[in-house]
Amino acid sequence: MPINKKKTVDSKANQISLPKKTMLGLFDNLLKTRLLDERFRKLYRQGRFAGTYFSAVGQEATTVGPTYGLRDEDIIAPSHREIGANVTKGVPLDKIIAQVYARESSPDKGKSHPCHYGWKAKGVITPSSTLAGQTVVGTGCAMGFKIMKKDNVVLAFFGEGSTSRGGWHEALNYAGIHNLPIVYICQNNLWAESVPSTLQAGIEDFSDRAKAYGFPGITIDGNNVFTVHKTASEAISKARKGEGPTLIECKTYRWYGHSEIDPADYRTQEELEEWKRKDPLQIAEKILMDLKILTTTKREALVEQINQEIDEAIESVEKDAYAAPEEAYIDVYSEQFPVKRVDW
Amino acid sequence: MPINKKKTVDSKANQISLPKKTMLGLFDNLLKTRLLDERFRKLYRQGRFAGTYFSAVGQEATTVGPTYGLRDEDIIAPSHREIGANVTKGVPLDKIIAQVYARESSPDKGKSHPCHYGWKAKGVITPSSTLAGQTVVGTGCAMGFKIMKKDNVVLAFFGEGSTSRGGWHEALNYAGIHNLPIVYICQNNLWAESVPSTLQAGIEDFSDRAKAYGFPGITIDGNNVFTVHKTASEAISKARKGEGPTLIECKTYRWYGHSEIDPADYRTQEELEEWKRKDPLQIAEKILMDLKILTTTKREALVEQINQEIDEAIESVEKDAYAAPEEAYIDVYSEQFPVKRVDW
Amino acid sequence: MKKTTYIEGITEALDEEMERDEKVFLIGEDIGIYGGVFKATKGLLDKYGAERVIDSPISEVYIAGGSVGAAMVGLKPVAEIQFADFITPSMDQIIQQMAKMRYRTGGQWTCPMTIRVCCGGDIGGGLYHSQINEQWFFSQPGLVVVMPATPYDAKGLLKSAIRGDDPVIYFEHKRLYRWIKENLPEEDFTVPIGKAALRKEGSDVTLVSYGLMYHRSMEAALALEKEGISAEVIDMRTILPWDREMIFESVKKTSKAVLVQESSKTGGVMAEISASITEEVFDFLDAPVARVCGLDVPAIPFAPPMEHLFLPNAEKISKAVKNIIEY
Amino acid sequence: MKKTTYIEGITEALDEEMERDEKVFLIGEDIGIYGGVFKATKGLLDKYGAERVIDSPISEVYIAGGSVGAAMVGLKPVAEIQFADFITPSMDQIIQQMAKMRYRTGGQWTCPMTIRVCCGGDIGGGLYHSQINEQWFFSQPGLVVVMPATPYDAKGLLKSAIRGDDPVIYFEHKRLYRWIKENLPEEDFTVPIGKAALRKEGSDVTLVSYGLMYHRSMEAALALEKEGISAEVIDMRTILPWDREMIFESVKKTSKAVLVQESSKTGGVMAEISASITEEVFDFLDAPVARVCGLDVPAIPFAPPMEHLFLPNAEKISKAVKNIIEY
Ligand SMILES: Cc1ncc(C[n+]2csc(CCOP(=O)(O)OP(=O)(O)O)c2C)c(N)n1
Ligand SMILES: Cc1ncc(C[n+]2csc(CCOP(=O)(O)OP(=O)(O)O)c2C)c(N)n1
Ligand SMILES: [Mg+2]
Ligand SMILES: [Mg+2]
Repeated sequence: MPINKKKTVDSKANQISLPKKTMLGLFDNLLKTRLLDERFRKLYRQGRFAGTYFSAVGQEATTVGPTYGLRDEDIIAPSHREIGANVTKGVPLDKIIAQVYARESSPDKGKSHPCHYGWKAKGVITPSSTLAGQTVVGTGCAMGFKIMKKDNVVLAFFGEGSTSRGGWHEALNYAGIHNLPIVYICQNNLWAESVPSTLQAGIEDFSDRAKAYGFPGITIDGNNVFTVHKTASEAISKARKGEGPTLIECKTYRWYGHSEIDPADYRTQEELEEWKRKDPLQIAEKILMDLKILTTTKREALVEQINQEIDEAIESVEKDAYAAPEEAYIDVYSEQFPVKRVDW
Repeated sequence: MPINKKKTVDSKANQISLPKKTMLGLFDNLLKTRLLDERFRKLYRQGRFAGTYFSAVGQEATTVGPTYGLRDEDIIAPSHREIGANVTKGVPLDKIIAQVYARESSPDKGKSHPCHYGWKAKGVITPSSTLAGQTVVGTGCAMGFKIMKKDNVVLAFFGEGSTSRGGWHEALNYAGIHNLPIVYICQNNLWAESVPSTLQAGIEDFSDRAKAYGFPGITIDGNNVFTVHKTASEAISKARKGEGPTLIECKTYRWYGHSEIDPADYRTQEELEEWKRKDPLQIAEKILMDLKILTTTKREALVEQINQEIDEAIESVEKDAYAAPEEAYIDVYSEQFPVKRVDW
Repeated sequence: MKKTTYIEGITEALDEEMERDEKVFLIGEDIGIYGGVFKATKGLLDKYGAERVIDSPISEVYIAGGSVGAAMVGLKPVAEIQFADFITPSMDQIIQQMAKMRYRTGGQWTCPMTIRVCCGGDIGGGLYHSQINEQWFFSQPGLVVVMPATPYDAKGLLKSAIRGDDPVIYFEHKRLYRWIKENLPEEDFTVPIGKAALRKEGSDVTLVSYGLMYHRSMEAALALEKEGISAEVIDMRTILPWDREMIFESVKKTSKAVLVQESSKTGGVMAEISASITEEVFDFLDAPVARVCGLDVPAIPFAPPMEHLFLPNAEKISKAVKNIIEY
Repeated sequence: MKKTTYIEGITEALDEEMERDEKVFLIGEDIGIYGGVFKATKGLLDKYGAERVIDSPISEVYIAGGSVGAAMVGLKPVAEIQFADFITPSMDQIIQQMAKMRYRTGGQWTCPMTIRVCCGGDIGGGLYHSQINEQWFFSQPGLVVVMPATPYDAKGLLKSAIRGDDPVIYFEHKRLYRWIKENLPEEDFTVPIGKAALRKEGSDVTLVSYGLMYHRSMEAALALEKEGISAEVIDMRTILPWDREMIFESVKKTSKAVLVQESSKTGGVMAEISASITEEVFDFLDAPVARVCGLDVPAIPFAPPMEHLFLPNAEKISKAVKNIIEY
């Protein structure tokens, strides 16, 4: 089995030139994602919602970076760790929170599962739990855009573990043949639940998978939101122009367990500490402060403002009820085929 | 869509040094495969057996070459065009013919489908029709050998079209992680039924697919049986020593339709003619004659002898009957669970 | 009116719907230049171009799942699975995406698409070219499942499937492709999904079936007629959601039912029809509901004598009818 | 004797069989260092090493199909599918390879392997962590399908599955993992495949079920007892091939049957049991066979009120029993 030597991907972010507004916008979404995610973890521990919770803390730059600047009509094909894509795409906080709380006010009416966020108005597909499932469906959306000659794009997100799935292969292969307008973002956080990336593939860089499909694969530092944004934006405009797909592997790390019930004791404390030192939020903050775009005061104000938004949204969602049980019969089919109800 | 420029793979066979016995053995199997295959086509047109027939004429070197020299315990994981692997692995002619005729004397008792040859005594898996199905199962056989610490190997055969399947990806990915004792032979005959290889993948050389799995991929001239044998043998001994899998892409061509009912009018006459000039049998013959290993007389004698063997085998198989209808109830389960018979 | 085969009915439906609605497109293996392995899509590539008649790679996962995505952004995909035997790799996308899209998204996203599945035996296809597997989809709420038995229904049901807002698995029986011809109206028509067809009235027993088995049932009914047994023959056409009313009404009248199914007996569609008849019209039954089905073996074996033993036919159906008539 | 949970029964069976037969190995996601997401394989990596306890990549096609290959060359694979919801990608390998290997090769190659499938609802798992989908396998001859309801059976059936010569789909219900404890014998034992368990004798009605629903049925039976209704309770244990005799004998005695199933009603296993009861013991029936099943919606919704509505429970079962008792 080949050893996955942790190749350090140099962050050249200081050289990355992005408009000030973009940099602040990215930071804002990064911060919002972090604060909301940590809040969810706390709420879960307090037993305020049922089920489970998948934190993305530590790897937010991989979802915030590519999503920032997309159009409403562009599609996000997510998996289970894409809270950052939802925040950045502009899904309202109360929709995101209602989803986790499975309330009637959730876009899915409480039918799915926490962290399976989605909102059609902003082009985010409510995912299934089947890994890489939305990679296949998202590729189909891109095929649709191509057939309709629309210049929308699709961003498909997945972990490195999900690239072992057959459907993933079929989707990327198809996109390669037809030069579809899609960008594939692999969040390589080194682990798939308890399974290390060395047991997912005999390669070190998952971007090498693209070589099988005839389109570019790039490996980047996934913890620098500016690098991620820049790389993804270039791929997105290529895709929008009909020049085909790109696979971008973002090297990153999740700080907490796979879900909140996972103590994550399959990995070492050193590994965790090493990655915590590469906190995407702090990296972004430092760059902005160095560039004098951000000050501590401004940051504090931002934190306060976001927390207040979160407080208000939670308060409102917690007042919402679960859907009535009979909601179970709704949306099975179109109105043409109502479901027979059981009398019990 | 990338154009599949037909890269000519130079045949360096004249420089290939192989023992004389090996060269003659390869030629013998190549010839036998060709004669049997052309005979089957004729028998099919005469309506002597039911169903259909998949000819491999034109691409026999891709199956004869790798199989020659294997042990009985080594496994062949075939698809539908591997008559050459069966002949070369030593499956008796009457077993092969009985399979096509679906007689009771067929190893599968007439249950499967013509060209789904297999015989356990020689390690050939009777295939399903689901493309790349045996690639997955064959990889599992290799996993089994590794677990049992046996130094047997597996040869998995498939067309370029079959590499688009998800299961194919999962199998090769697994083999790459665990360095399994398996060699994957891709018979790239440019077409999958009517679909050109340019619509199967955005790459020209299907051996590039191996880059996604971390083991070597090689593209060779699939019409020179000596090149194929040499390349495959090296990969096989590597695999046997526990040094992991190889993907070998053999560029080749099928002369006739996908099956006997296909007029193959989706391709040009020129393309066909070009490839007929690269007839694997003639290439081998010329090399052997140049090397003075073969003479026309010897060849004639060989043809006669093989034809006689074929005649005898056909005569004997044609006397065999179909299995009784009640054979349908057999081999559903082990004896523990007999199938309830219907009274009709 | 013109004489049309079942497969021509399919081709015409595809052609007319593609003409009518530019959102309709086709994807599948060998459907383009080859026109489909059975020629169901013949001529459509020339007429509509490669963007709307897509020769897919050998990727049944993508054919199903990619179509789901295209449907979500506003197209009307008609995907083809070349043989029902090869739908197993699509199960993930059909069950977890296609059938559940509307439900799991709270009705935000829908999945108006059709998968044409070429299926069935009695053509010497052997283990891997004779399967149907309709029972898997029948047990998945969210899917619509149809199987026409006639050219008229082949055309009309396919049109309804394409025009509808729900995901449809459309089984087409390859034994029927060129077997029967029927006069079809020149003008546009559809066949409603969810409605069975009462093909023959009768008073002694109700025969329920679909696809090829409808024809075997009708053959049996005609033979029984000569022996003085009057069989009512229902062709279900839609398998899910099925026409409960027509079947129950018929059984109320005849008090006896024989259900005929090509696939293996255990766990098949007719188990549900039988169980439901028992549940709903038990008091009307004069004899146990009988089933005539394919054998409980892994699939249809290739060699002709075994295939013959596997498949229900008129004779076996008649025998079952007489058994319960004499009950 | 020692108090053992259902999941401990599974772990013990795996451990003892691995100890007994070095041909037994495990493959699945997170089964190694993590010991399985529910800890069913805890400790086994340490004890048997990474060659026999294989942490697989996220490759459900390979987990099933690779195991088929390993079985063919002489091993005894025990594969794990982490959630039944994720068995859809394995369908191709299960249906086309595993179930048909013996048949299509004329008995040359066999496939002695087990797939453990963690399944079921009532744990707040939502649409994609509550499925079972047992009906697909039930309708595929060549497969053996079991679902234990008790720790004793969990252990004994898994041992039989591993020791047998047939391919087995072993459903383990996650709601039962830690709910019930039972005293298990210290010595080696197995539970025969194909035999149901008569859990409670009764004279008024027969309750048939398996898995979690067996417990709901027993709860109903105990409650009904207090109201003077005597229910016989059968736990099927093996779903395919099922114990026809025990069920028919019981119905002959009680003349009434209520069949309970967690999965959606239409096309489920209980449709077959109902149809078969009608076919075989019609004359003994005093009322229509009734089914109490999951709702006909795409899967179990997440929010608690909807999950509650979806699932059969003791109350709903009792109501159905009273309905047919009063028939
Ligand atoms: C098809 C499928 N198999 C297994 C699972 C169970 N599962 C959920 S998340 C996960 C690990 C995913 O790893 P990766 O793709 O790397 O994403 P990450 O969780 O690391 O973000 C697994 C195995 C699933 N949801 N779907
Ligand atoms: C899963 C699956 N899908 C479709 C088919 C139908 N089919 C049989 S052979 C074939 C083409 C195979 O092409 P390739 O793999 O290149 O092999 P070749 O026939 O060229 O040798 C197709 C599509 C099948 N047998 N299995
Ligand atoms: Mg990961
Ligand atoms: Mg080919």
